[in-house]
This record gives sequence, C-alpha cells and structure tokens, in this order.
Amino acid sequence: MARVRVEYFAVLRERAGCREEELDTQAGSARALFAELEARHGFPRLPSLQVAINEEFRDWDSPVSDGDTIVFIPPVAGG
Amino acid sequence: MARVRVEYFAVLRERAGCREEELDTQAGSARALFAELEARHGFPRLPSLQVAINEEFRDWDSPVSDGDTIVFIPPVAGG
Amino acid sequence: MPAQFTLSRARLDPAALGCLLADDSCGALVAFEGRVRNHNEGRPVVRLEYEGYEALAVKEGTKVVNEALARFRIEHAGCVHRLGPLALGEVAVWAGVSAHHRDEAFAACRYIIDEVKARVPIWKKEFYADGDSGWVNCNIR
Amino acid sequence: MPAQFTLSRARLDPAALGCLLADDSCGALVAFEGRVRNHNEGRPVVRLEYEGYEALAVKEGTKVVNEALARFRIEHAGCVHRLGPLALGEVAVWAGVSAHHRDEAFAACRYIIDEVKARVPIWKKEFYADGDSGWVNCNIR
Repeated sequence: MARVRVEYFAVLRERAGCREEELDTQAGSARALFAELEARHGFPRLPSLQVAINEEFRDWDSPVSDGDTIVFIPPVAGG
Repeated sequence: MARVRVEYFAVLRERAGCREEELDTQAGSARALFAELEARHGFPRLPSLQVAINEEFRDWDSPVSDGDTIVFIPPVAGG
Repeated sequence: MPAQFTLSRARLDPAALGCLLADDSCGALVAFEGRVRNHNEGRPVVRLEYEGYEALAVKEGTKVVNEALARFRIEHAGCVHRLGPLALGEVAVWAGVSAHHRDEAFAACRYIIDEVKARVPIWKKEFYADGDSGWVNCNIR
Repeated sequence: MPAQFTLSRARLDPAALGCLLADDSCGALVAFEGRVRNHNEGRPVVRLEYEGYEALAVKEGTKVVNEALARFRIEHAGCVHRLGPLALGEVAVWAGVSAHHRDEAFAACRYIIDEVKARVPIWKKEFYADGDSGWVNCNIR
C-alpha cells in the first residue's frame, strides 16, 4: 500500500472536480493507478495520455511508491 | 547619337567621382555604353553587373535611346 | 538571456524579449509570435485560457531550448509561454533566436516552437462564440 | 500594412512594424531582423553604410513581397531596409509575415529576406577596425 498525491490538469481536473488528491493505492504501476482513478472519476477517453512521476515523464509501467506525486498528462496544446 | 543620363552607385560612384552624368553616346546597346564608360572611368572588374534602364532591370543587349536614364548595378549586398 | 524558458501570467513584450537576444556578434534574429486567433477549425473563438503543469513545463521547455542551442549554430535562444486567460490577438507564445547567420536562426526558431507545442505540458481551452468551450486536442473518442 | 517594402534613414522599430501585421485572424507572426555585426569574414567591423538605388529598390522589394503574398498562404507581409550610416547592433533590415499557420509564415519570411538580399539594389560598405573599408561582394578580380 502506497500513499501518493495525484495532481489534475485541464480536462482531467474538470472531470475529477479537484486540482489534487491524496490517496492510498495498491496499484503496481502508473497504468494500474490510472485505471483505478479513471473508474472512480469517469475520465474521458483521450486521444493520448502521458504520465509524470515526481516532475519527470515516465513509462506507464513505472511503479508508484509511497510519497510520489503523479500527474496524468492529456494531449498538450501550447502555442 | 543619343543623349542619356547615367547614375552611379556604390563602388562605381566612387570610381566615377560623381553621382550622375549626362552624355552623348553612339553606343548601340547598354553593353557598348558600359564599355565606353568603363574605359573612361577605369571601373573595376566586378564579380557580376546588371543594368537598369528607366528604373527597370534590362538585358545587356537593350538599346539605349535619347532621354534614357541608365544605371549599372554592382553586386547587391542588402541585409 | 537569464532564463531560457519561462511562463508568464502577464502580457508578453516581444520587443523587450528580442532585446535579451541582441548581441553585436549576431547578424540575424528570428522571432516567432503565436497569437490568439478568432477562429479554430472553422469555429469562431472569443477567448482562450491556458493551463500548465508549471514545474514540468519549465523543465521540458528549458530542455527544448537547450536542445536548440546544442543542435544549431546559434548564439542565444529563448521562449516564453503565457498562462491564464487571453484575449483575441494577444501573444500566447514567443520564441526568439539570434545567430551569426540566418539559416541557423530560422531552423532553430522553428525547432523550438514545434517542440514546445508538442512536448511542453500546457493545455488550451477555447471559448466559442456560441457559448460552448473545449480543451483543444482532448476531443473525447 | 500600407506599403509592403520601404526604405528608411531612421532607426527601425520592430515592435511597431510587427503591429502593422497583426490581425485577429492570424495565429502566427514570424519576423526576421538583420543586424549590423561586429565582424564579417573574420574582419572586425566598426560601422556600415548602406546605399540604395531607391526608385528601383522600392520597385523590386515590393515585387518580392508581392511574390511572397502570392506563393504562400499568408495574410500580411512587409519589409523595411535602412539606408545611410549604421552603428553596430542596429537593425539593417526587417521582414515580417503573419499567417493563419506557422508553416507558411516561416517559409514566406525566409523567401522575402533571401530574395531581398539577392535582388534589391542596395549596397553595403563596411568600415573595418584597421581603418580600411570596402563594398561587400564587390571585390575586384
């Protein structure tokens, strides 16, 4: 069991209804954690999605550990 | 015999020692007129040269006519 | 140029930003301004809002600018992106490059704006004339 | 943009020039500034002088800008070239293009500056640190 902080931006922030949340998870990877939250918040299916752990882009198979800050990154649209 | 005005710029202006001159010429073409003036002013050999008659780029074989304004254009170097 | 990639909630001043790149050894300066358009994919747009994951955006944007400095023969480069609400015509992103020669300045400026748009975690919400709104590129499938 | 190509004996103001291209329909503005460098082909340069065959320069420069407007999907374009004496770091030439999309803005801006440099009858005299001077591209053979 890991206690992590998840921050939400843009369309995911609006769907989650919050900017961030702390939660306990048994997810073994970023992918599993997203699946857990997707079901809970009813996230939309996006054309693409990336994940960052502790301010670094990471692979979806990366483990999530106690104290991590996780951000799911919808398709970017700067400029 | 045609009376023409020749304007000089940049390196040709410096060599001719004047910005413009009026002259009578029997030159049958812009090329022949340049040869005449080149000999008189001792113009340098340039990597390239164009000619304009009455504010239009023209062919070296173009005739020069009474009242024409002729400009010999050394290699340009804007910017 | 003190910082190579920054975020700003205040209006951008392209002239002042260009000055940061000036240098007597540089013959060429190329600058790109991305402005808020009054339309997108055929829909009239009335305003925009940009949101960023700021810590990672600055990291990734700085990486992009440093890549440009390493890949091209340029002297200085920088990029600034707005966050928050923007009106039509406002400058949303500015990228500028100075170099000894223009070839490299054009190529590097293009590289920076392309990579920033593709990689930096910033999102754009468009507000349309009909009252609707939406996050760009996030169309639900 | 009232005139598409002009000559100026006064300092250029790139910010003001960029504003002339602004338009709420245009998402992209690309601007090029050519500045007086402190060196050329290894020789220290202290100042420059530009001379132009003004009537033909304006004609040919306007033709270049109109070609860009015809060849690329752009909205506005303009170019201004300085004449007379210039100090180090001053802007000798400015070219700017606005468009709906950046691809076309970059390509058109590049086209304008390349063609202006190659075709417009303007000449540059460089004054070197050693007291010598010379007309660029006019090396005697």
